[in-house]
Amino acid sequence: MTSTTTVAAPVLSTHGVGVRFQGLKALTDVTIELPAGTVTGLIGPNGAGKTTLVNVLSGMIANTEGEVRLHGKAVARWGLGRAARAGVSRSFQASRVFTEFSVWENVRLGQMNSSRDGDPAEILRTVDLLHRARHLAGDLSFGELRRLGVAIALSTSPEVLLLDEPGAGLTGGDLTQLQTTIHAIREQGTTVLLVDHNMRFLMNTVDRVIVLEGGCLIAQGSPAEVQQDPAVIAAYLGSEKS
Amino acid sequence: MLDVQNLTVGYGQRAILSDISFTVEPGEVVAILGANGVGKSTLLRTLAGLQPGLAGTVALDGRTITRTAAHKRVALGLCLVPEGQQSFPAMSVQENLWLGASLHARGRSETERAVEPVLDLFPKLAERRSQLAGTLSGGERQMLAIGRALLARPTVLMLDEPSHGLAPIIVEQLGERIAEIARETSVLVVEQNLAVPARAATRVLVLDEGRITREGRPEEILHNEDVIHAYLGV
Amino acid sequence: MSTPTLERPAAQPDATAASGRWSWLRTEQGLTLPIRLLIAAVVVGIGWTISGNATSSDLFMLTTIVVWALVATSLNIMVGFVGQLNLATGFFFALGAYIGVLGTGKWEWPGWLSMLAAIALSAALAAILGLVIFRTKALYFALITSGISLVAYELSFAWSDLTGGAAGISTAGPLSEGGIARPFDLGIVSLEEPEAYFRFGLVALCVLVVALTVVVRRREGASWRAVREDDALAASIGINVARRKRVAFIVCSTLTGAIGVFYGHWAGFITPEAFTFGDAAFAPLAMVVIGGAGTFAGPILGAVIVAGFPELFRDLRDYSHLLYGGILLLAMMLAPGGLVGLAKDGVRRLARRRGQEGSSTPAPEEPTDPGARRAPAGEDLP
Amino acid sequence: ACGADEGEVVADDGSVTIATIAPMSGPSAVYGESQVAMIEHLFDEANADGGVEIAGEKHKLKLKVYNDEGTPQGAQAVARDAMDEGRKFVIGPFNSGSTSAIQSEMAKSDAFWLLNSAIVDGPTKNPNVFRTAARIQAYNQPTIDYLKAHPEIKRVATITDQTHTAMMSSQDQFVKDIEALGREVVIEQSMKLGDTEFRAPVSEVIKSDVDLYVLRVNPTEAGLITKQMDELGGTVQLQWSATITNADTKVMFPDTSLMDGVLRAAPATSLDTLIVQGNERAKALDAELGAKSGGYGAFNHDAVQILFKAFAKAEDPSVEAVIKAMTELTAEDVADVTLNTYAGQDGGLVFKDREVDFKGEMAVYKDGTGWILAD
Amino acid sequence: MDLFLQQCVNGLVLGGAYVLVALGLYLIFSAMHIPNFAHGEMFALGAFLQYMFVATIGLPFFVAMVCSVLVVGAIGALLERTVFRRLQKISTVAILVGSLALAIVIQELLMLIWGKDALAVRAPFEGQVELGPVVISAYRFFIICAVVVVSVVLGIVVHRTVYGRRLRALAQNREVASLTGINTSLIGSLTFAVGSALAGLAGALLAPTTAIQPHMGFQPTLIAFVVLVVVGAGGRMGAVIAVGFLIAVIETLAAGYISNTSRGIVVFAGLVVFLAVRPEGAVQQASSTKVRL
Ligand SMILES: Nc1ncnc2c1ncn2[C@@H]1O[C@H](COP(=O)(O)OP(=O)(O)OP(=O)(O)O)[C@@H](O)[C@H]1O
Ligand SMILES: Nc1ncnc2c1ncn2[C@@H]1O[C@H](COP(=O)(O)OP(=O)(O)OP(=O)(O)O)[C@@H](O)[C@H]1O
Ligand SMILES: CC(C)C[C@H](N)C(=O)O
Ligand SMILES: [Mg+2]
Ligand SMILES: [Mg+2]
Repeated sequence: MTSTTTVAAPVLSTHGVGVRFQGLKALTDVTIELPAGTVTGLIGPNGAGKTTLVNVLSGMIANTEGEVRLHGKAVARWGLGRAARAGVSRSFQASRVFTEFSVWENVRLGQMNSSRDGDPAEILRTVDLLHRARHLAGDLSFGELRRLGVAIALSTSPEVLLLDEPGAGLTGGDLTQLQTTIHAIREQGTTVLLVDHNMRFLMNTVDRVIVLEGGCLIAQGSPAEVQQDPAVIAAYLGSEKS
Repeated sequence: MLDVQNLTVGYGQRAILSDISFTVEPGEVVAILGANGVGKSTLLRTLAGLQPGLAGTVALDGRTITRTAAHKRVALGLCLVPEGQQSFPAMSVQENLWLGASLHARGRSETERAVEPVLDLFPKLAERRSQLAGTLSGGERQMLAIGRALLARPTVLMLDEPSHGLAPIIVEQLGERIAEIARETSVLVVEQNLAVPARAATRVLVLDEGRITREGRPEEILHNEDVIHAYLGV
Repeated sequence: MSTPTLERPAAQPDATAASGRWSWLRTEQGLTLPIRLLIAAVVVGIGWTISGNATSSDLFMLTTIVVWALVATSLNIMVGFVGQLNLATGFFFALGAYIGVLGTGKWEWPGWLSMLAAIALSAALAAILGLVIFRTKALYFALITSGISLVAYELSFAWSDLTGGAAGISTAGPLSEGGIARPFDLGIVSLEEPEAYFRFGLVALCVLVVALTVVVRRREGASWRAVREDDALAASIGINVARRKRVAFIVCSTLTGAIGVFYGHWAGFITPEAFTFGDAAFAPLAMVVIGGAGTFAGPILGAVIVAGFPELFRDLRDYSHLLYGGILLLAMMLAPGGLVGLAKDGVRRLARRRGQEGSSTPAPEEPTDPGARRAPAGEDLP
Repeated sequence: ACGADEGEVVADDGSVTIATIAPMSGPSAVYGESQVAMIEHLFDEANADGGVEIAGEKHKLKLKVYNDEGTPQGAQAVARDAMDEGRKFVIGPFNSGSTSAIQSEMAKSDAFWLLNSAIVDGPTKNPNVFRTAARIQAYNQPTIDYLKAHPEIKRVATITDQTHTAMMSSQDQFVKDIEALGREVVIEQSMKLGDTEFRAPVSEVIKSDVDLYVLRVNPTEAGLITKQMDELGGTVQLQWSATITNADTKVMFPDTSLMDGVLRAAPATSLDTLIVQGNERAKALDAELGAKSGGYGAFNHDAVQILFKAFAKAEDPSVEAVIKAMTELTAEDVADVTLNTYAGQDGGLVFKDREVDFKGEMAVYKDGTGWILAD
Repeated sequence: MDLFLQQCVNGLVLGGAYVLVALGLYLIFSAMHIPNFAHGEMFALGAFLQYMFVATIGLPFFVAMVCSVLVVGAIGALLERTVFRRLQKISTVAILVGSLALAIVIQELLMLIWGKDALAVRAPFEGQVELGPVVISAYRFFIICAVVVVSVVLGIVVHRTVYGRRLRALAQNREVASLTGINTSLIGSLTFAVGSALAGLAGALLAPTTAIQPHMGFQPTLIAFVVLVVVGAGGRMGAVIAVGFLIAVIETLAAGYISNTSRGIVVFAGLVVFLAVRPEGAVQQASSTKVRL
């Protein structure tokens, strides 16, 4: 694993971002950077604010404090659509696909608004869904749905890809496949943020890890460093570190 | 306790599970393993009465409940925590829990007392007591769902992927807690995260192509090469 | 993973390079454009012949159906393809009808000028309304658009200086001076006889449907359908959801306004009672839903039922509405996907039965629709 | 299409089919039913007598009812039906809205149209459309006359149903006429069909010290206004312009004393006032039709009788001949068959520009008796 | 000033009807997500039954009222089991269209049974109450009081009792509700029965003050939907009551001070503007974070 940071400029970053839901602070003063061409892991206890951070980065919800920067410039009127068109794409914690379109069409829909017009077959192959291309997305099984969700996000040829628990509910073989996919797109220069609770999977996949707790950034560094961090062990990992 | 005989379930014409038979004895923790889409959830949903079976019988404490409505099965002590971290989103955490307790507790103070142990079990929920369930994080909602089911005082508790979306430390505690619960309650748990069955299960069933293909003690099954390969990966 | 079974014709992964950029969307309903045009031509031909020797009351009914089929087809853009419960139809239909009748009857404009005015005004108003109404969702959207239609209805009473109020107005000019309805002068054609109206309406309907079949398979239509299915997901792949909705609303409303102009001239006399909530806003929605939202034949079938049946049953007097309401209710309860959906199901079931006769062993267990059963109650009001 | 051959008035079997367009379903179906009941009754009478005389020959009459549901669109649909089926004589439509909607069809058709109740201006501009119903002045003039006789009434308020187009269009003239008498019209209100809530306008009237409140609305609404006036403790003198039969009053008012002293300015469209005046024919009709004669019983009766008279005078059984005969009918000709008295115009003719001159009158409701002529 | 007060009171009187109809609809909608456009027909049915029991059968007014309410409730439950349960499985649009079709059917049946004339029932007591400058009929005053009492009772039931909590649970997740031991089928029918009975009660109460005719339910249904939307699905019972009265007062003031025919425009234009400003109703639903697309 090439974990040492090859000081790349951050593609997407947050500066002092805070999110408040009627009195409850879900995120407090979070400053992170996603260096170009790396896979960053985002972990933290339940309710730490991981999904909220992904939502802010992808424009889905508005941050109440701080700013999100794309290539160093603060984004304005950020929204899901605008973010996607600017190259920041995401998958959803509960998988979402266009159920009434075929798997193939789902990918084509994803490509519709991107400048690059890649081969859908290639994308489907990376998530091992090519053999299902003709099927309605609504007919897929749970695991396939999750992979299609990733494929849709991929199909927009994003510069930054935000994956919220893509591995949840997947069995071992599928996880290996997912890992391969993530590494493949990193090689193509895509920057990835990965949220997952499966430590074995996550730590083997990412270059860097960011840890949130209670809405605050408590640690970041290489997987090895973070796994040794006592605060992280206490708050999150427990004895199960692998 | 729970006795399932020759159960066949399907959607429309298509059978998903065929001829499943197994029993859960008091104090047992039975874990069911199986690949995505083999029908684990379908099995639990059928046992809970949400999904009609095509053939076969289900009995609880010697009483046939094959045709009993879902809510009556709960009253009889058969409880399911469904997958997908479900809650009553527009009610507060505590109202969600009160509802779970309303089967046995009467009156406000009694209800509040009944809820206490669950809040102790998941302190995170105690913090969020009056927050609307719909605004909880995924993991918090999962805790809420489990807590609500516990309040119904089940004799057989069914958990569909309880560790889904939970942080490792919570999963660890969950395993312990399940072992604890099993002292009074039988548990039937569907899992993909092997940590839970490894810690708590007394017996493991493997579901494949609509049938039970393996059955045994966790140390036998979980150390089987094929199973490790299929479930752990990476 | 199980072997794929080919249940429905779907995408051809290998054929993309050869046929044009959007060919991949030509997958679901596979009729090619020439065949669609041919069908349209045949329909027009049949209509033309029929109208030649139909009685004027039959023609009246047929034209009624065509008018509402046009409205329902336009509405289908919003309801069927973009998935928004639009009930503002009544507003734009009334707007067009009043502009048309006032134009010819009061201001003595040529028909095409009224038509242009109605189109421009509808488009402008739809664009303005489009800025606010999409802030609402689901039932709230249905109600804000209902409100718009209801205001139009109430206004057509209250603004009686212009609309003639409950007394109505006519293309014949002031009715108190006698008067025969004036023709609808469209520049190239001038419609006067009932047949002419019917033929013109029928051609317009065919053109609209064919055009829609084309649009729906293009980028715009694909975006609409993506928005219908999941707007957050659609946005996350870069579709400008707000703009797509607004465009669809403007298209739908402008078409409805234009049809209103046609209707006003054909009827020759209108009163606010033609634009009640039930008749002008709700009925088109019922047509779309009963026929089958998101299909091309659905709204037309729906118009036949919703607009045609009351005419057919009129002689039953006391029982006519009862029968009509009963049929609507039953259709809704028994054909969830609309009549077109019902037909498709039937065909599919037949095909499956035939398929099963062929193979002796049951088909491999194919996971179907795991998404459907997970939808938690109450989360997705359309 | 059944019935007579196209173009022929008399069918092969020697019968003549008359069409009537009326609301047989929908909110105004009561009117349609009574219209049809009266026409049927008179046709039966005539047929029992061997048929109605047309140009010296007796013909059996058949009635064909077209249901316009009381809506403009419905009228457009059935008017076309009637013309398709070759109808040459049409009574109706009942409602003004329906009548306006098919004015164009009337003008284009070669049929003879007889408006028996609709009071809109316009249709009778066409040479084949006659009206036996009163003109709007029959509803307005009695008020003016009454005001002349009652100088104590100083302040007047009106509420008008927008659906009554003739009332709406005569509103300005009506107000002018009242003000010409030196009285003040303090409030002019309007309402919409289907309104049931009148507390706001009624309160306004009560608080404005009005002496006479003129309700130019349908009976249902007039009834509600009357009740709500009572509820709000108001004692303003009410005047209806709508006809309601004595029988219907009992249905609408569980407590008919509320109606005591209410005025009504209208022609005698129903049988009631005539019965009180001792009209034998009206009594007989009432005995046979009862509630079915409805609020327009007298009107419908007279329309059919006038048509019969014109049939009798026609030179041949054609539409043109009937039109000619109709034009030439004198008041004397019809005096013995109609319930109401039709004044002669232009040297005794019933019709001038195809309209009758038909006076309204002021009636008053006496609890226990019903409508009687007011002084 | 007197007139203004009088008009406000007139509005409250009208509001009584709106509130009762809206409360029933609110109950059904928020518990079962059924936008029932045939709800107004339950109102009409209540009035017709009241007419039947009082005028035809001759029962005392308040006995008749109890009977009407029970019958309407039973019919509501029956409709839930036969029609709505099925429609609900299809889609919200199906409920919308289906319930309007049902409304037509019920109206026509009412017309077949009771004819086309407007009917009336005699109020159980007469006389006026004078409150300072304002006059209100004793019976109307009674209606307002009855509405307030019924609303308060209902509010307590829904927000303070186990039944109410179960009801809301059902609304939010039917399946999990049954897994929590709630008899969803029973509660569903019961709720529909109670909701319908409320509309029936409104009909029976208002029978002496309005024209009883088959189409009388349409306007109250529309207003009830307006109330529902303004309050929002997350709103509270108290808000339904307040908004119901408020709309009626606004409507009455518009009728009194602008013109009688402007009342509809004011209410519906108000609705459009309101929704444009507050797309989720007055009470923002806390559970849904605003998603930016
Ligand atoms: N709309 C909201 N209103 C109030 N609180 C909210 C809202 N959305 C989220 N929260 C709270 O914000 C916190 C962070 O939630 P978030 O979903 O980001 O957690 P997470 O890190 O993704 O957790 P998990 O691993 O369980 O998915 C949680 O405590 C949650 O209860
Ligand atoms: N409502 C339904 N209609 C038709 N098919 C269904 C339905 N629900 C589930 N299925 C199918 O039944 C099979 C079993 O589904 P089930 O949810 O029980 O699997 P599972 O073992 O729980 O999988 P996972 O691990 O992904 O949760 C799958 O193929 C699924 O696609
Ligand atoms: C005299 C009128 C009240 C009769 C008829 N209803 C009309 O519309 O004109
Ligand atoms: Mg999360
Ligand atoms: Mg499952």
